[in-house]
Amino acid sequence: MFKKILVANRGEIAVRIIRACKELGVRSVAVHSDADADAHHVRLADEHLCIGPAEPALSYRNIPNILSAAEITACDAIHPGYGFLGENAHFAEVCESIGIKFIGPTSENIATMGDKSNARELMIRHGLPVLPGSEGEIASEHEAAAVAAKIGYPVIIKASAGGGGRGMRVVNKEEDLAHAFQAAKAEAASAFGDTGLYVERFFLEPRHIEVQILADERGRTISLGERDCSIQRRYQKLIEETPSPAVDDRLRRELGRVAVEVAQAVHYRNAGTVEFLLDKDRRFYFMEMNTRIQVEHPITEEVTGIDLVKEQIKIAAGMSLPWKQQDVKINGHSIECRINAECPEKFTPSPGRITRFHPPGGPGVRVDTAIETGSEVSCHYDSLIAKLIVHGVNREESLARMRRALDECVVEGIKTTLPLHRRIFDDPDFQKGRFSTSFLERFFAAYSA
Amino acid sequence: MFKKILVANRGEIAVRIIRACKELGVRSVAVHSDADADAHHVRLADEHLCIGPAEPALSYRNIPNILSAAEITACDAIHPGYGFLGENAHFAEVCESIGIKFIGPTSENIATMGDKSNARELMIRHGLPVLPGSEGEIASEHEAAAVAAKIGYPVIIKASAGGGGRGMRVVNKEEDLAHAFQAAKAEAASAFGDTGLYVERFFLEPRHIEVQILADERGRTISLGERDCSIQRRYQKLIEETPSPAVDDRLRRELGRVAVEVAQAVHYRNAGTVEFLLDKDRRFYFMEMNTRIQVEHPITEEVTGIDLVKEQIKIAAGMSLPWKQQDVKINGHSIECRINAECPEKFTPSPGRITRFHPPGGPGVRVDTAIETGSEVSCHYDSLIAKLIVHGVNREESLARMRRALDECVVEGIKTTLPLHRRIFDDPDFQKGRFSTSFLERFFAAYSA
Amino acid sequence: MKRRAARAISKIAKSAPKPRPDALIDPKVLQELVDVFHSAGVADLEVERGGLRVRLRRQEAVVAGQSREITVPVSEALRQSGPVETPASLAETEGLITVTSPIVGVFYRSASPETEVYVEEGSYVRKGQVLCIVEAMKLMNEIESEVDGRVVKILVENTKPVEYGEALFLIEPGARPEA
Amino acid sequence: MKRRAARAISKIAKSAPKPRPDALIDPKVLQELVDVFHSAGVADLEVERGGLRVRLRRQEAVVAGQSREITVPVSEALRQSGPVETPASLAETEGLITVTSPIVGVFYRSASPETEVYVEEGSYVRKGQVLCIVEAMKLMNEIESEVDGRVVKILVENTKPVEYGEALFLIEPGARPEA
Repeated sequence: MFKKILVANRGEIAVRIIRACKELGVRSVAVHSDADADAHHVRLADEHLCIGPAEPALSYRNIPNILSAAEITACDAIHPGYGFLGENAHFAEVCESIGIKFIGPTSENIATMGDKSNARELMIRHGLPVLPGSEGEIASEHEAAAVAAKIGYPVIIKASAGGGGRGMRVVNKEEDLAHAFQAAKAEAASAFGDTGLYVERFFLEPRHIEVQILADERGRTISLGERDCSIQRRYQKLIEETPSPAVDDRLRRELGRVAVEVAQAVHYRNAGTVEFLLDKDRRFYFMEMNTRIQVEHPITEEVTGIDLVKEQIKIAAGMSLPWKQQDVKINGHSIECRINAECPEKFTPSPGRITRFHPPGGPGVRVDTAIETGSEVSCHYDSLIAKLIVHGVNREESLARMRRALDECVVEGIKTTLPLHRRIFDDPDFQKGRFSTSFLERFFAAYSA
Repeated sequence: MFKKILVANRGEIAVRIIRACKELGVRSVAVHSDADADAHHVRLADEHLCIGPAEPALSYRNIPNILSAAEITACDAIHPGYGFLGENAHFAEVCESIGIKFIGPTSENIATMGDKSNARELMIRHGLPVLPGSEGEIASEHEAAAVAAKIGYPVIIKASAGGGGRGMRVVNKEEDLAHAFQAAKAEAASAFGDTGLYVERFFLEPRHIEVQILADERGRTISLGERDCSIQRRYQKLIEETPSPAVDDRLRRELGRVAVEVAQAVHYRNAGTVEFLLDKDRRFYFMEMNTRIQVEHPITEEVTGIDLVKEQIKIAAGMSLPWKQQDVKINGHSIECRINAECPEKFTPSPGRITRFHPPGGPGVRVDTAIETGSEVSCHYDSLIAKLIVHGVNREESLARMRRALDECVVEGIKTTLPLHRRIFDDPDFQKGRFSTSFLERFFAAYSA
Repeated sequence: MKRRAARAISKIAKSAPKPRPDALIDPKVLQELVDVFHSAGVADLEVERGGLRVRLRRQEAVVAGQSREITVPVSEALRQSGPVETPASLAETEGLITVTSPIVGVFYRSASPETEVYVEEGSYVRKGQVLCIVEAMKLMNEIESEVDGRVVKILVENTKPVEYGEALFLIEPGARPEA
Repeated sequence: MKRRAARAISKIAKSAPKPRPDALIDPKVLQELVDVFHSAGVADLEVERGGLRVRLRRQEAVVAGQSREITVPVSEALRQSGPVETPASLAETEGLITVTSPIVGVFYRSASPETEVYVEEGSYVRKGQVLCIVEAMKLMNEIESEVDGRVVKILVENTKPVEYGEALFLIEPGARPEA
């Protein structure tokens, strides 16, 4: 096992990783920006040091300072969390080259899966289900039109280097294609410095279903059930649950099998998430693989009883997975709400000082957060301030428990998405599990009507 | 299901009951003393009203005011929690007589089990294992000496109406018996107004093992595993865990079977706990039955996934238990630490204002509390301010998790038992699960040596 | 019965002594105000006179390490004495006596729907005279006046439920009918 | 590197200068108000007189929306500027310049163990002159002085690790060797 791990992140995920270190008896080093000198992750860690000013590019993304910090504190491993350097193949590679273990997949895994059209091609070669679309990148709008004619409208144009909805365009008919292609190209160029585009069939009312996998360094790979992340706004997830109301045992096994095949196709190591689109006829298609721990990992922990972050560390330290696939049992149902420091109607950030924070508690309630009363929410960073996670014997108990937890939760001094979450939990369609990725859009339309 | 439940308690257990009401969609009414006007249970409940001054006898034990409160708020049920009216047969009887459902066992159950020597006799009649001792109460020190000579020294003299260690005396040899008998009698008279005493064999280094049971109104009775409550100081439990390190599957089945027989012997209804003494040779003896929800109930909830307080309410509302004995599965391991507002060395109460409270969080951590930053801990009430509960895949993970949670937990402004808990978790014998009810005594002796 | 103990806000007019010409306010004067403020057990004090305005507000904040010094004993005492609402503090400043309910129950102004009310606003009462009934568990509990005086205000409507400590009447003690 | 960013406590000179006639308020008067305020244990104090209004509010009062106004700007500014330790605040009050580490690494006072140190306490330096090396990832980063002046204090021991923003030197700007 490692002696000391540097946690190259901040906020709730840094706290989460430090907790895992403590439970494993491994020392932890927090790094922080000037703005985070009093942050919770800094107080929790065994050691800490400042790595730069508030701007993420100069601190939490500052590879030289982070590696120096690891060196002078004699860390033998680095956990990148999500965001910042979470999926940075170069960073993983540098860590590998100087003998500091990067707790995550190989730099090659990250690079392969980071290039979306490349990953897609690879899946096709392995005979795995991908969305109908172009084979690799498309060079021109003419090529795009040919692909679209073959797979049928509507189609979606995506940036190969894409993420977070940027560089994406939905096209409903041929005459709109040329303009959309150019727009997506320009956006991709400015957002990612990479104009590579590809085309896929666009589905109405799909679900976003993702499967958590774990693979040890010997290649043993298991799936840990799915997460339904369909409640999202502009590709930002707001509520996640597991099991999905749309997935039965048979489909779960099938999803799990394919997710493991995806991982094995690239000799994947450590924790990862395979994202699928599930259409109305319960057919599913590979979308992409996230090569990091995800924000919503706790719901999988709740229903499997497996501590994913500790497993990441144990795998990176060379330990074998102690479970076979048949040992993984899904127990009950879990939901996560992401509480963001945002105006609940317009999603504009709401930084400031939290004058009162009262987290919910009691049975089946877990809170992952780095805030407390008096914390300052900085405009420099992500607006996620707390994750409320509940676990119940079934979806009904989970829903009632989350409704209760949302009512108990008090955040004063800034605006948060709490009121929005409460309203969603009152929605009959949501309660019945009838929703797709377009749920929130319709929800807002109905609410403002 | 009930329409509205009056919660006749305060502190964390009142909050716990209100949470259960919320998850069941039942309205809740908090009652409170003058001193608790701003208490957390008052803020959480749907309605609330003041029932008397700070002194418990005039408010939380004030039966007329509580029943009036139930009447004017149109409650159809009352949950008494633990302490106060939690095991008051008279109160349960009055509730029954005026048509307000008492959420708990029948008044007869409470009365039968409340008389310890009576309960013991009953168990003997049913052929259940009790501690070797007198049959019923003993009238004189001569009778006590005769019993002691038969069962062998050391023996313990106990008050029939006893609890909390009062009216108890351990006697090692015959010449000490007369004096101990008179002392126990005087103590029982002043503490309980009842001089009934009985004599039992006294065991060195026993474990306190109790079994949670649930019985519905049709009499279906199931056991939900044991709790090891051996870490106690003068009969006040400090740390509880389940499963017990001293109980294997076979012993667990045996304990569960006997606990169910005990309950059925008195036609027990609702939730209850059968307490056993487990000796070094793994023989167990019935001690008493607690006819209420217990402080340490959460650890059973964690490993079974069953919400005991919601089950209490559902049973009282006439619903059948949805589980058979074989449906009850014990999942992983759970520990509870009772954080008291007390000086950790001398256990003297430490009332005052809590200037900062930072509860632990993250995976496998549950906090049951009614305090927050700014809360006032009153000298009028119990010193329990928070229960930290952890759940892990096994005892090893549970221990590491609790150690981590204890480190994270911050209570400023008053003294608490947190430092003591941290020290106990560092103790090698405790870590190995090697302890008995005399653990803490020896621990303190070693510590102060 | 949804009911929150309201924070008493009382306005006190005190003749502030003349300040030194060079000072904004004489610290001694301010200290006196603070003392009055504390002993008054109010949440907010505002004094304005001749262009000088002073406002004091009770600390409600919770700051680590500071709260003990800040906590004002008076507010604690008030809280101990029950859910004091505006009438109670009025009573304090104007010398009125508040009759509170000693039990939880239903407030009745008369012995039965057919009989006359015990008292009206303006009624003169004698010590020991019944003011109302609070019914609890089918028992009619007569609430008596503890003083001779005049009923200034009846604070609860007939047949409404009352909690422990709830203010029922304001009595002006010692008042007698004019001869 | 076990290192807590100490809260900078800058000492404000107690000898308040005589107020200029155009001053907003006599500092002594204000100080008196503040003293009374602190010992009063109230949350809020407002004094208005002749067009001058002074309002004092306790820091960290946990009231939604108010905290920003209460926060004392100095401590806020200090926090923003990084883990400033006592030397930095000394610098503020005494006109010294603090040279901080722009990177994370190991502090060396000389180019190699064999060579002489770049500067000593008391050394006069020119703008652009190398003060030390901070080694990061095997790279030697020379840290230069941004001003002409005198090295008043060297704050870190040779070969010790330093974090970003850590104070390395105190320089008295403009100081020149006597002719």
